[in-house]
Amino acid sequence: MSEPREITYAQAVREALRQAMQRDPQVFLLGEDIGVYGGAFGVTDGLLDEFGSERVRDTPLSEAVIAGTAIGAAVTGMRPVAEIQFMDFITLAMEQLVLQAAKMRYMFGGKARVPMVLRTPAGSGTGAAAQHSESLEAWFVHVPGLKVVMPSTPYDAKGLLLAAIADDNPVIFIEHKLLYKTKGFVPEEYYTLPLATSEIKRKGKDLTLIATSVLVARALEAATQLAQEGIEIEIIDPRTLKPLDTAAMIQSVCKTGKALVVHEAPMTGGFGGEIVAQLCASEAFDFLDAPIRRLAGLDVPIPYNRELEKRAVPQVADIVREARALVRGEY
Amino acid sequence: MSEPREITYAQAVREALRQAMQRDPQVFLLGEDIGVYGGAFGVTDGLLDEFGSERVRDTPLSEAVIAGTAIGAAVTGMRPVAEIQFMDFITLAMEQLVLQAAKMRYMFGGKARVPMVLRTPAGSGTGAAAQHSESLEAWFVHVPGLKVVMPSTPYDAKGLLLAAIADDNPVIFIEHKLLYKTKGFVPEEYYTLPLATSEIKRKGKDLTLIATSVLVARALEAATQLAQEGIEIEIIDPRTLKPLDTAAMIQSVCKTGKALVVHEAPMTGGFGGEIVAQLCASEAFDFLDAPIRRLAGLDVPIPYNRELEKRAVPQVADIVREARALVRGEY
Amino acid sequence: MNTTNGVGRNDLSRAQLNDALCKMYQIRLFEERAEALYMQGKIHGTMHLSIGQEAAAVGACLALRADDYILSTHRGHGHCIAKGADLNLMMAEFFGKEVGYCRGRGGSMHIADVDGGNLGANGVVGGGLPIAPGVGLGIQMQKRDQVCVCFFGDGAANEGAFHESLNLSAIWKLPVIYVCENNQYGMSMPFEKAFAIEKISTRAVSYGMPGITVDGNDLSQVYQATTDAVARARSGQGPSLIECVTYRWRGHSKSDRQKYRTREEVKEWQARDPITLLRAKLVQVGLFSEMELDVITQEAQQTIDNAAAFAESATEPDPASILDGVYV
Amino acid sequence: MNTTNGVGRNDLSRAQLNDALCKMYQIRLFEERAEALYMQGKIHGTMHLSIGQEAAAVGACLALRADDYILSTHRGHGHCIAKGADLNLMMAEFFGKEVGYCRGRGGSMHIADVDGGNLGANGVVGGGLPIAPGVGLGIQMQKRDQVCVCFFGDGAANEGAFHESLNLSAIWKLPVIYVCENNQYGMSMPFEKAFAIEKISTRAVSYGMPGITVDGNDLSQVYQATTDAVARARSGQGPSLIECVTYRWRGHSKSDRQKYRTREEVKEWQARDPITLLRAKLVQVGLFSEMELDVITQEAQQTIDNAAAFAESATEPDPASILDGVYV
Ligand SMILES: Cc1ncc(C[n+]2csc(CCOP(=O)(O)OP(=O)(O)O)c2C)c(N)n1
Ligand SMILES: Cc1ncc(C[n+]2csc(CCOP(=O)(O)OP(=O)(O)O)c2C)c(N)n1
Ligand SMILES: [Mg+2]
Ligand SMILES: [Mg+2]
Repeated sequence: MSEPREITYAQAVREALRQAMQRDPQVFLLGEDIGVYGGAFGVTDGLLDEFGSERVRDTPLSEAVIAGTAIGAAVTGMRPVAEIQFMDFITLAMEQLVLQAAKMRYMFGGKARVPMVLRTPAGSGTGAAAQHSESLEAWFVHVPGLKVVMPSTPYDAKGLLLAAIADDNPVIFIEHKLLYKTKGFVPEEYYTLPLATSEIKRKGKDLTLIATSVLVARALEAATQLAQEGIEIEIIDPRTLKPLDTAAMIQSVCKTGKALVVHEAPMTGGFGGEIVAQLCASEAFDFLDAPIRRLAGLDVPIPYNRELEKRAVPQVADIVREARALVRGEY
Repeated sequence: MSEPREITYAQAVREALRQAMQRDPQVFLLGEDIGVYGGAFGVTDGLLDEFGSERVRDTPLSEAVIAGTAIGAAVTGMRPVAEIQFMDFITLAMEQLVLQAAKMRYMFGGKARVPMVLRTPAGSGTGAAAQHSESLEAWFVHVPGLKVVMPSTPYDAKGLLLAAIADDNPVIFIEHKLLYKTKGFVPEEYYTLPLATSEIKRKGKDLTLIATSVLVARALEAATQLAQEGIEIEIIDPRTLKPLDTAAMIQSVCKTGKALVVHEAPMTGGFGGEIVAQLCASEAFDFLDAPIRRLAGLDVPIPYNRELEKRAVPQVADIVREARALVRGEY
Repeated sequence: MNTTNGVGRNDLSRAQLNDALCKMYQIRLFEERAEALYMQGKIHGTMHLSIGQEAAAVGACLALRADDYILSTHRGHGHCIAKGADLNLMMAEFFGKEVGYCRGRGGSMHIADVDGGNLGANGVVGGGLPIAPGVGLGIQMQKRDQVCVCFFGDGAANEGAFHESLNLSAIWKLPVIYVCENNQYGMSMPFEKAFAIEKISTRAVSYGMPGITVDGNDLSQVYQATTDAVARARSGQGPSLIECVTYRWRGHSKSDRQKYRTREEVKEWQARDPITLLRAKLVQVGLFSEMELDVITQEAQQTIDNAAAFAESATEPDPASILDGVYV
Repeated sequence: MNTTNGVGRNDLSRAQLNDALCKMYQIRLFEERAEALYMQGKIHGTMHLSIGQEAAAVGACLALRADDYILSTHRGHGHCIAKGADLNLMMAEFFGKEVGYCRGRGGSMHIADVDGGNLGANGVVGGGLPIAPGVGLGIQMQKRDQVCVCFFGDGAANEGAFHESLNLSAIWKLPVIYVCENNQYGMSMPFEKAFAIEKISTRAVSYGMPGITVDGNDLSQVYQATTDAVARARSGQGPSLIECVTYRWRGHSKSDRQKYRTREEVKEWQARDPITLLRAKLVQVGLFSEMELDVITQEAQQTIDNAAAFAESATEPDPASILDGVYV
C-alpha cells in the first residue's frame, strides 16, 4: 500500500480513467472537449497527451450519438467511457440510454453485453442557472438495465468508477461539480469498490440521515454542529443508487428510530421517495418513532441569482434545522 | 344535461380534442399519423375531415421537433396539443420538454406562457415488447414546471384533457393503450375537471389503495373479489400526478390505517415512492398500523412473451394477494 | 477476373444467385406464414412486413461477409434472414418460445443474432442510427476489417439521429454503410410530404460522403451499390449512403387501414415484384431454368414449414426466469 | 428608389447605419464591461462573449421589424442588444437583480425579452432550433406576416435538432431564417474536425431550401443575405439558411485556457474587426465623418455606463418569491 495521499475528486476521477486505460486497451474515452480542452471541468486534463486522440476522442456536439457510439462500441468488444458535459444534456441521449443501452441485453435474450460508462457532472451551485444544474439521478434509478453511481468523496469516486468500467452493464456515473475541488485520501493503486455497498460516513445514535453526493459533506458539517448540542447523527451514503444496498440503512433506523433522507434534486419524484418507501416496507418500520422525512431541492428550476440558487437546494443550516426538529420529536 | 351515454376512453379523448378545437381556434393538433391514419390507436380518427390539415397536422418522424414546435407555437399564442405516438419515444423529446417547455417561464422571470399539451399512450399489455410499453410518468413528476395527468376512465380523460388544454402550463397527458377500448359514462357537453383533484373510486374501511391509470380498474376488480371475503378496500385515483392532491389519501389512511400503492411502472424509482413518502410525512403516519406497501412493475424491460409480459406488471390476482396480506397483518 | 454474368457489373456466382433468390423467397414466405399465424392468433403483438422489399435486404447483405454487422429496423425480418439467421430460431421467437433468438423476450421487433452479426431489429425508428458509428468505431479501433450496414427507412431519415450519425461516421471515416429503404411512406406519411427534396441520397452531401439512389427492387443494383460502399469502407475511406427505392405491399403493421394510398398504387408496385424481376432475369441470361428456380422456391417453402413446426412445438420460457438477462 | 449608398446592395439609410454601428459598439462595450464586472466578482456564474461577432448579430437583426422574433443562443448578448433590448434591464439581469429581464432568475444564459421579440438566449446548444418551426407555425397559423430568425453556432449544426428543425420548416414553408454563426469552433472543437464539408450552408440542400455563406464580419453582407431571406419568408416561400463566417475573440467561456488555437490565429481575425471594417467603410463612402463616429461610440459608452450603474444599485429579488413563475 502506498502512503496516504490527498487528491481532489476531479483528480481521483482522472486517476481512475488513467488506470483503467492503462490496464485495458479496450477502454477509451469519448465526449465533447475532453481532449486538448481537458473537459469542461478539467477532469480529463492530460489524458490526451498520455493516450492519444484514438483513445481520448473529442466528439462534435451530438449527445445522442455520443451515447449511441458508446453502445455500438461496447457491443462489439470495447469498454467506452463517454462523457456528457453537463447532466442537463443527457436529456438529448435518453432514447439511446433508456431504450437501447438499458434494454439491449434483455431484449436479445441475454445475448449481448453493453459494458459502457456514461460520466456526467450534475448539480447546482455554480451560478449557471436552470439549464446547467440538473440532478436527474432519479430518472435512471427508474430504468431497469442501468446501474447508477453517485460518489461523494474522492476515494469513492475512484473506486466506484473503476468498478463501473469493469462492470459489464451500462452504468450512469454521476459526478458533482461542487465536489471536483474537494480533497480526500485516495490510494494510488488500482482498486474497485463494489457497485452496491452503502457506507456509514459517520456513526450516531439519534437519527439516521441518508444523503447523496454533495449533500453528504453538508450533512457531515451539520452533524458536527449538532454534536455540540448533544445530537448524534448517523450518516449513510448509498453511493450506488442502483442497485441499492439498504441493509445498513435499515439496521441504522432500527437503532435510531428516525430517518431523514437528503438530496439536492427536487423533492417531488426524487430518489428520496424510493428510500422512504424501502425503509417503510422493511423491518425498520416497526422501530420508527417519528415519520421518515425528506429534505430536498425545491420544486423549481435552479435560479441564477446567488441567494435564490442557494435557497433552491438544502444547505447545512437546513439540515441542522430539519434534523434537530426530527430528533426533538417536532414531527 | 344530456342523457347518460357510454363511450370509450379513446372516444372521450377525441371528443375532448374536438370540443377544444371547436371552442378555441388557437387549439390545433400535431403528431405522427394523426391525420388520415387517425393515430396509431385511432384516437384522432375523423378529426382531419372535420378540422382540415391546417389544424390536424401530420408531422415527419421528428419527436424533438414535435415537442419544440408545440413550444414555439404556444409561446407565440397558439394552444398546441402534440402527440407522441408511444410514450417510449418521448425519450427523444426530453430536452425540449424538460429544459425548454418546463423552464421557459421561470427562466424568463415569468414573462412567457407555454400552454401546450403533450398526449401520449403508455403501458404494456399489447405484446409490443420493451420499446413500446414504457410507463415513464415518474420522470415528469420530477420536473418542476410540468404538470402530469394520467386518467383512468373515459369521464376523467375528457374532463382532464379539456382542463389540460385550457391550462397555461405545459401538461404531459398520459393515456393507456389498454384503456382506449374501455367504456364509461361521459357527458356530451364541454366540461373540465380541475388539475389536482384525486377521486375516491370506491369506498372502504380496511385498506387505502392508491392506484393510477389501468391499475385503477384492476384494483376495482380486486376489491370486488375481496369484498366477498369481507375485506373492504377504499380506492383512490390521484388522476393528476403533478400537482398531486393528497388530501383524500391522507384522510383515508387516517381511517383505514393501511395503505397500498399500485402502479404499472417498475417499482424502483416509481411514482409510488413519492406517495409513500408524502403519506409518511403526513398526519396519516400516526394512524398507520402496518407498513405502507407498494405493488408495482418488476424491474425489467417489458418482455414479448405473453405470460412474461403479464408477470412483469401487477394483475388483479397480485392486488388481491397483496391487499389481503396487508389487511390480515402479514407485513 | 472481371467477367459478367449479366446480372450486374459485379460478378455474382451461380451459387450466390441461388442463395439470393432462396433468401428472397424465404423472406416472402416467412412473412406470409407469420401473417397467417398472427391471424390464427398463434403469434401475438404486432409485426411489420417487408413483403415487396426483399431485394433491398438481400442485395445489401449479399455484399457482406458472415462476420460483418448489420443494424436492422422494426421492419427487419428481411434483414435478419438475409444476414443468415436460422429460421427455426427466428420463428420460435415470433412464438415467444424459450429457444427463440431472444428467449421469447424480444419478438418480431427485437430479433437479434449477435453471433451472426445481426445487432438487432429495433422498435425505435432510427434507433440503430446512433449505434452504427459505435459499431464502426469498435471495428476501427480493434483494427478488424469488418463493416457495418445500418438499415433505416425514409421516415427514419428525418430523425435527428440520422444527422448526428452520418456526420460522426463521416468525420471519423468509420466503416459504416447507411442503407435507406425508401418505401415511399413512413407509416401514413408519404415521402413527398415529409421531404422537400427528390432523393434522400442527396443528404450525403451534408456529410461529405458518397450518396446514391438505386432501384431497390433490383437485386443487382442494390448489390452493386453496396459492394462499392463496402469496398470503400473496408479500405478505410469511410461511410456511404445508399437509398433503395422500393415499396411495401402490406399495411404498415397489423392495424393499418391504408387510407393514405390507393389500390392502384399498390398494384403498380406489385407489377415490379423484386422476386419476379430476379427470376425473369436469371432465366433470361440462361443461368437457371424455370424448373431449377421452382426447386429453389420449394426448398424455401420447406424451411418455412419446418420453422413453423419447430416453433409451434418448442417450449415456453419458465416464468421464474423473467428477470434473467436484465443485468449480466 | 433603388439608389445605393455603397454600403451594400440594399439601401441602408444613414439612420439605420448609425443605429447599426451604435449597436455594434454597445455589444462590444457591454461585453467588455460585463467581463470586467465578472473579474471584480460583481457578476457570477459564467458568460459567453461574442466580441468579434458583432456584425452577424446586428446585420441579421437590422433586416427585421420590431415585431419579428429571434431565438438566441448561449452566446446571445449580441442578439439581445441587436434586437433592441433595454441595456439597463439586461445588465440588471447579469447582476441577478429583480428588475432584470428575468427577475434575476435567468442570468446571461437565459436573457429573454419576449415583448421585444427575443424569445430567449438558450443554455442548450441547439436548444432553440426545435422551437423555431413552432414560432414560424404560430405566425403562419395566425396569419401574421412576421418572421423568426433562429441563431445557432457551428457546433449546434451537428445536433440532431438542426436536422429535424430545418426539415420541418422546409416542408411546411415556415417563415424561419436560420442564421448560423460559424465562429470556427464549438468550444474547443475546430470546424474542420467536426465537419467533413467546407461550408455549413451546403446542408440547406438536404432540405430543399436556399443556403448561402457570407462574410460574417461584414455587416452589409449579413444584412443583405438576411433581407433576402426575410423577403422570402414573409411572402410565404419558406425558410433559408445563412452561414456567417466569423470568429470569437475571447475564450469560449470564463474557464477557457484556449489551448486549441494559436495567438496568431486570433490576431489574424482581430485584424478583420467587424467594427473597424464598418467604420472604415462609412468614412470611405462619405456617409459619416470620423468625429460623428466618435460621437456614436461615446453615446454607446454612455449607455453602458448608465446600465452598469443602474444594475448595481437595483434591488435583489425577495427570496420568498423563489417559486414565482414556475407555473402560471
Ligand atoms: C422514434 C419512433 N417514432 C415513431 C414510431 C412509430 N412508428 C413505427 S414505424 C413508423 C414509420 C417508420 O417509417 P420508415 O422509417 O419509413 O420505415 P417503414 O415503416 O416504412 O419501413 C412509425 C411512425 C417508432 N417506432 N419510433
Ligand atoms: C446540448 C449541449 N451540449 C453541450 C453544451 C456545452 N457547450 C456550451 S457552448 C458549447 C459549444 C457550442 O459551439 P457553437 O454552437 O459553435 O457555439 P459557440 O460557442 O461557438 O458560439 C458547448 C459544447 C451545451 N450547452 N449544450
Ligand atoms: Mg418507409
Ligand atoms: Mg462556434
